[in-house]
Amino acid sequence: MDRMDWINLAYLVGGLGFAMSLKWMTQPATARRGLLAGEIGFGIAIVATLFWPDMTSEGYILIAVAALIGSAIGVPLGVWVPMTAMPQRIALSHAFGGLAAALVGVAHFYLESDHLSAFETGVLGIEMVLGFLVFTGSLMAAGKLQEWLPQRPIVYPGQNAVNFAVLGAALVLVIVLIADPSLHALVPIIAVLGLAFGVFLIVPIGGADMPTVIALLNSYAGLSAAALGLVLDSKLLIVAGALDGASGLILSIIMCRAMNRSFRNVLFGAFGAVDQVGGGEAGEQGTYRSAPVDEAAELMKMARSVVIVPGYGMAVAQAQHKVRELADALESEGVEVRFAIHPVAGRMPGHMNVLLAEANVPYEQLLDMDEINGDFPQTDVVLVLGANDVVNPAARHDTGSPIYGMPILEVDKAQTVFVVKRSMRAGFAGIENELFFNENTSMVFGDAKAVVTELATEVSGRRDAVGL
Amino acid sequence: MDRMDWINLAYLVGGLGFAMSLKWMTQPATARRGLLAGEIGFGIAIVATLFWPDMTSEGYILIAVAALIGSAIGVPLGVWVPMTAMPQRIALSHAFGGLAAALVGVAHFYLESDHLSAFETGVLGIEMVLGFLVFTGSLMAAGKLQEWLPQRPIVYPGQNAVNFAVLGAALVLVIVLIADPSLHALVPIIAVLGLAFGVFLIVPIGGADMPTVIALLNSYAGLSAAALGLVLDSKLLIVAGALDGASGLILSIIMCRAMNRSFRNVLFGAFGAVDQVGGGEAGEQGTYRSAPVDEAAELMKMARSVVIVPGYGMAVAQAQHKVRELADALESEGVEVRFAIHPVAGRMPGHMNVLLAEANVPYEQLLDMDEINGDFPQTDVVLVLGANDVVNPAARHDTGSPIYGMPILEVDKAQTVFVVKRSMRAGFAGIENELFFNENTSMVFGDAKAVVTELATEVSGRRDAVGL
Amino acid sequence: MSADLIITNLFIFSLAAFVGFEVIRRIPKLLHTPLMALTNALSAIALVASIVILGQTETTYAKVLGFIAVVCSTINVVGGFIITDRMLRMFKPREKRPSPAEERAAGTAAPATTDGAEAA
Amino acid sequence: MSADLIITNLFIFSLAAFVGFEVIRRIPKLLHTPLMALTNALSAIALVASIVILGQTETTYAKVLGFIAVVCSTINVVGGFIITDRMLRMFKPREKRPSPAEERAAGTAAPATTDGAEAA
Ligand SMILES: NC(=O)c1ccc[n+]([C@@H]2O[C@H](COP(=O)([O-])OP(=O)(O)OC[C@H]3O[C@@H](n4cnc5c(N)ncnc54)[C@H](OP(=O)(O)O)[C@@H]3O)[C@@H](O)[C@H]2O)c1
Ligand SMILES: NC(=O)c1ccc[n+]([C@@H]2O[C@H](COP(=O)([O-])OP(=O)(O)OC[C@H]3O[C@@H](n4cnc5c(N)ncnc54)[C@H](OP(=O)(O)O)[C@@H]3O)[C@@H](O)[C@H]2O)c1
Repeated sequence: MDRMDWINLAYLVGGLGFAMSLKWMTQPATARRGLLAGEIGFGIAIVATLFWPDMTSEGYILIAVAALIGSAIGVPLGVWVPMTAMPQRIALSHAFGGLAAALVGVAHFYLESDHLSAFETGVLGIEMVLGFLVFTGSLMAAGKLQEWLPQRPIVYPGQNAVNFAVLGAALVLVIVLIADPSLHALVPIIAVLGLAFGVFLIVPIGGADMPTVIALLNSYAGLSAAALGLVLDSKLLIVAGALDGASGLILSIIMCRAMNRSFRNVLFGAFGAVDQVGGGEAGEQGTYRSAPVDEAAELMKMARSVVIVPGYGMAVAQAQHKVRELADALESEGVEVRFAIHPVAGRMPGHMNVLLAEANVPYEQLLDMDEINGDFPQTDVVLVLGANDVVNPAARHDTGSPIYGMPILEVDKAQTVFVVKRSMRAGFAGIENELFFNENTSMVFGDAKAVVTELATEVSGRRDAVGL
Repeated sequence: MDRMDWINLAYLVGGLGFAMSLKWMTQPATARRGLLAGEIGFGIAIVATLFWPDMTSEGYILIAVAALIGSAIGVPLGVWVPMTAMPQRIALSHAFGGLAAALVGVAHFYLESDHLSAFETGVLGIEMVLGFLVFTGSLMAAGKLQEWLPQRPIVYPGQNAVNFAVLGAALVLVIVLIADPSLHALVPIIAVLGLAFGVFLIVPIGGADMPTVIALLNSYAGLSAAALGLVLDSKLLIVAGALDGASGLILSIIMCRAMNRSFRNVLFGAFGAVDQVGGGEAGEQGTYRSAPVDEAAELMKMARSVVIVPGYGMAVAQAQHKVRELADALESEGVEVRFAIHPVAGRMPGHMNVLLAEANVPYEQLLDMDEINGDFPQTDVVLVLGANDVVNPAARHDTGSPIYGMPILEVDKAQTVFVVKRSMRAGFAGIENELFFNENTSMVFGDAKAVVTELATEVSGRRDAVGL
Repeated sequence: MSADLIITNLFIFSLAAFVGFEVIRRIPKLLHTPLMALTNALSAIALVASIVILGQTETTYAKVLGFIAVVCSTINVVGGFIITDRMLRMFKPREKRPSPAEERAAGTAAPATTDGAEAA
Repeated sequence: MSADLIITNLFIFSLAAFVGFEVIRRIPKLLHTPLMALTNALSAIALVASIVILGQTETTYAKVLGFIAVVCSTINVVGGFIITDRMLRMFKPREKRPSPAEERAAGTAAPATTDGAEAA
C-alpha cells in the first residue's frame, strides 16, 4: 500500500463517519454523537489530504492562510448568527459551498483540459453550471430572507422561457466544450450563464418559498460535489455529495408536502400568480373584533387550558423568551399551557422547535399538529402568536385558495382565539385569513414581543387581585 | 466502453435491484414489488454474465445442463416443501449456497494460485473455511430440525476447546498457504477442517436454537459471498453478500433478543447446560387439572372474547386450517376471536404469521405480544395451542430459569386457560411450565389438530342446543 | 490486485452493509420468514461467479467444481424465489381495510412525527 | 478515466444516495434545522479537493481559484459544525423523563411491530 492507498483508506473511514453521523441524527438522544461522528470523519479526511503526494511547501503555507481566513469568517458566522436568521445563514453557506465546488471545477478543467475525456469534460461542465447557479441562487435567497431584496416574487411574461433559454445556452456550450476542450474561452461564458441562471431562478419566487428553494439548492450543491468527486475520482466527495443531495431533496419534498405545493409550483412562480389573485390586504370580508391586551390576559388566566400557536411573527419579533415567561406565569396560575407546532410554521422546518428550545421551553410542551388538533374543541383559549397561514381555515374548504389542502392547526374550533399580529396584513401566502373574522376570534394588534411581555406582566402581576 | 464495462453496468443495476428489493420488503403492501425487483436484478445480472468474454461453447452447454439440473431440483423444493418445514428448507439452501461459494473459491484458487497476492490468498482461504462450515453446519441444522438428528444438544467436556482447535488449525493452514500458495495440497485439508468445524459447531446446540443458528449461518454465507466478490473484484457479489450478511445478523439478533439469549449463550451450548438443570419432565410442582374437550368447547362458546395462542405444537400438528375453522365457528356464535402471536412462537421468526396466513386467517386478527398483553385480564378464555415457553410465567419472576427475562404472553392473567398439548412434556427450553399448574388452567391432552377439529365440531355442532 | 481496488471494494462493502442494516432493521416480523427465503435467493448470486468459471475453464476439476456450484446456486435461486412468492401470496390481504400489518409497516415508513403522535 | 472506474464510482454514488434517503427520511422534524446545518458542514468536504489543488499547483490562476475555494469551504465547515452544535445544545432535555421528541425518534427506530402496536 503506497501513500495514496492510505489516504483513500482514510477517506473510506471519513465517508463512513458521515453516514453514521446522519444515522445518529435520526434521534435527539444520539444527535450529538452524530455531530461528533461527522466532525471526526471530516477531521480524518482533512488530515489525510495534507499528506497528499507532491504538495509544495508554498502550497502548505497558502492552505494554512486560507484556512485561517476561512475560520476567521466562519467562527463568527457560527457563533453570532441569531437562531432567527438561520435560513439566511444556511442559504449563505450554500452559496460558499457552490462557489467552492465551481471554482475547483474550473481550476481542474484548466489544469487538465488537454487530457480530459469527453465524459469528464461533460461532468465538469455540468458541475460548474450547478456550482455557479447554487452560488448566485443561494445569495438571492439569503437576500430575500434578510429582506435586503424584495420578498415579493417578481414575475414577467415569458419569464420561464428566458430562464430555460439561459440554462439551455449554458448546456449547449458545455456540449461544444466536450467537442473541443481546447476552447478555454467558453468556461467563463458558461460560468456567467450559470451565475445568471441562479439569479433568474430565484427572482420569480416569493421570499417565503425560500426555505424550500434553499433545500433544493442544497441538493444541487450535493450533486455538484458528487459530480466533482466523479471527475476527481474521489469516493469521499461522491459519498458526501450523495448524502447531501439526498438530504436536500428530502427536506424540500417534506416542505412542499406540508405546504401542499408541488415543485413545479414552487420553482416556476405559481405563487407569484396567486399573489395577484389573493391580494395582500384583507378586510373586505366582514368585520373583525380587536381586543385590548388585558382582556386577553384576564381570559387566559381564568382558563383551564391554553394553547399557544407560534408562527413566523414570533421569530421576527424574537418573542420566544417572553413567550416562555408568559407560559410559566400561566402555569403558576394553574393553567395548562401547551404549544401547537405546525410543521411549516416559521420559515424553515423545525423553526419553532429551535426557537422555543432556545428559550428553554421543555419540549414535552411542544405538540405536533397531529397530536394537538383533536384537542382544540376542549381548549378554552388559543393564543395565535404571529402565525397566519398555518391557522387559515380556508385551507380546509376554499378550493380556490393557494393553500387549499394544506393541513392546518384547527384553532377556529377552540372556545376563544386571540390573534397577536401587527396589522391585518396577510402572511406569506399573501391571502386573507377568515379566522380573523370569526366571532370567537379577537385581534390583539402589536409587535409579538411587546404584546407577550405585557401579557406576562398582566398575568403574573394581578395574581393577588384574583384569588384562586 | 468495452464489453466488460457493459457487464459491470448490468451488475450495478442488479445490485441496486437487490437493495430496492429489500427496501420494498419492509411493508407487506410493497413486498411483492420487492420480490419482483429482486428477480429482475438477478435476471439482468445473469444475462449479462452470459456475455462474459471468451466463454467456450462447451462452457455454455455445461452451464445450460447445470442450470437445468438445478431448476429440476429447485422447483420441486420450492413448490412442494410445506410451510411447516420452512426452517429446514432454508437451512438446506444455505448449505447449497455455502457449498457453491466454497467450491468457486477452491476453483479460483487452483486456477490463479500462481498469481494471487497474499491478500487474495488470505481472503480466499477464509472464504473457503466459511463456505464449507456453512455447508455442513446448515446440513446439521436442517437434520436437527427435521429430527433426522437428535434435537437435544450433545455436550462433552472440553467441547469448545476442540471446536476452536479445529477452527484454529484451519486458519493456521490458511496463513501457511498465504506464505506459500504453491502448497495446493493444503486446500483439501482446509476444506475438511472447515467441514468438520461446521459439524462440531452445531452438535452442542439444541434443535430449538437452530433458527437462530440458521440466521447466523446465513450471515456467514453472506460474508463468504462478499469475500469471494472481493477476490474476484465483483461488486455485485460484494453488495449481495453484504446485504445477505446484514440480514442474517439482524435476524439472529432479533431472535436472541426475543428469547433473551446472548450469542455466546446460543453458540457455546449454554442451553445444553441448562437442559441438565431444568430437566425435561415436569410434574413435581403441585397438581394440574385435565379437562375434556367438550368442556373447553362449552366455555369458549359461552365466552365473550377468546384469544388463541398458537405455538410450535400447532406447526408440528399442521393444525392451522382447523384452527381457522374453529375461529369461524366461534365468531358465528358471536364470540370475539383473536390470535396472540409471540415473536418467537414456533421455530422461526414470523412462523405463526405464515402458517395462519396460509390458513387464510385475516391478519387483522393476528395481534403482536405488545398489542394483546394488556387485554388478557379482560379475556374470558385463552386457548394455548401447542405453545409452551412463550406463555411460561417463570420468565417473569424465576431468575434461575433459562428463559428468565424473555417477554411472554401473559395468558395466566386471563379468566380461564385451556392448554392443548400431547403431554406434560417441556417445550424447547426444556423447563416445566408453572402455568399448567395454575387453578384457572386446564390441560386438554392430545394432538393439536385432533383436539381443534373436535372443538370446531363441538362448537358449531351444538349451535341449536344453546339458543343465543 | 491493487490496494486501491481493494479499498474501493471495501468502500462498496461497507456502504452496502449500511444499507442492509438500515433497511432490514425495519422489516416487520410478519415478513421475516419471506425475507429469509428472499435473501436466500439473492445470495445465490454467487451463480455469476460459477457461471464464469464453468464457461471459461478448460481444466477438468475446475469444470467439475464449477458445475456443482452452478447446480447448487440454481437450486437456491429458483427455490428461493418460488418460496418467497408462495409466502407473499398468502399475505395478500383478503379485505380492503388495511391490515394491522400494513398499518404497522406504514407506521414505520411514515414520517417520524406520525409515530411520535402515537408514541406520545 | 476508464469506464470501469466511472461505473465503480456510480456504484458508490447510488449506494450512498440510497443510504442518504433511507436515513434522512427518518429524521424527525425537530432535527431538520440542525440537519441542514450539519449537511452544510459535511458537504464542505469539497475542501479536500481545493486543498490538493492549492497545495500542488504552480500556476497562478489555479492558486487564486484554489485559495478562494479553501476559504469558502473552511467557512462552511467551521460555521456549520458550530451552528449544529449550538442548536443541539438547545435540545438537551432539561428533565429526566423522555421528551415526546425522543419518544418519537425512539418510536421510529423501534422494531416495526412496536410502531404497529401504536398504529393499530
Ligand atoms: N416552515 C417552513 O419550512 C416553511 C418553508 C417555506 C414556506 N413556509 C411558509 O411560511 C408560512 C408560515 O406560516 P406562519 O403562520 O408561521 O407565518 P405567516 O403565515 O407568514 O404569517 C406570519 C404573520 O406574523 C405576523 N408578524 C410578522 N412580524 C410580526 C411581529 N414582529 N409581531 C407580530 N406579528 C408579526 C405577520 O402579520 P403582520 O404583518 O400583520 O404582523 C404575518 O401575518 C406558511 O405559509 C408556510 O407555508 C414555511
Ligand atoms: N420463533 C423463533 O424464531 C424461534 C427461534 C429459536 C427458538 N425458538 C424457541 O422456540 C420456542 C417456541 O415456543 P413455543 O411455545 O411456540 O413452542 P415450545 O415452547 O417449543 O412448546 C411447544 C409445545 O407444543 C407441544 N406440541 C408439540 N407437538 C405437538 C402436537 N403435535 N400437538 C400438540 N402439541 C404439541 C409440545 O408439548 P408436548 O410435547 O407435550 O405435545 C411443546 O411443549 C421458544 O422457546 C423460542 O425461544 C423460537
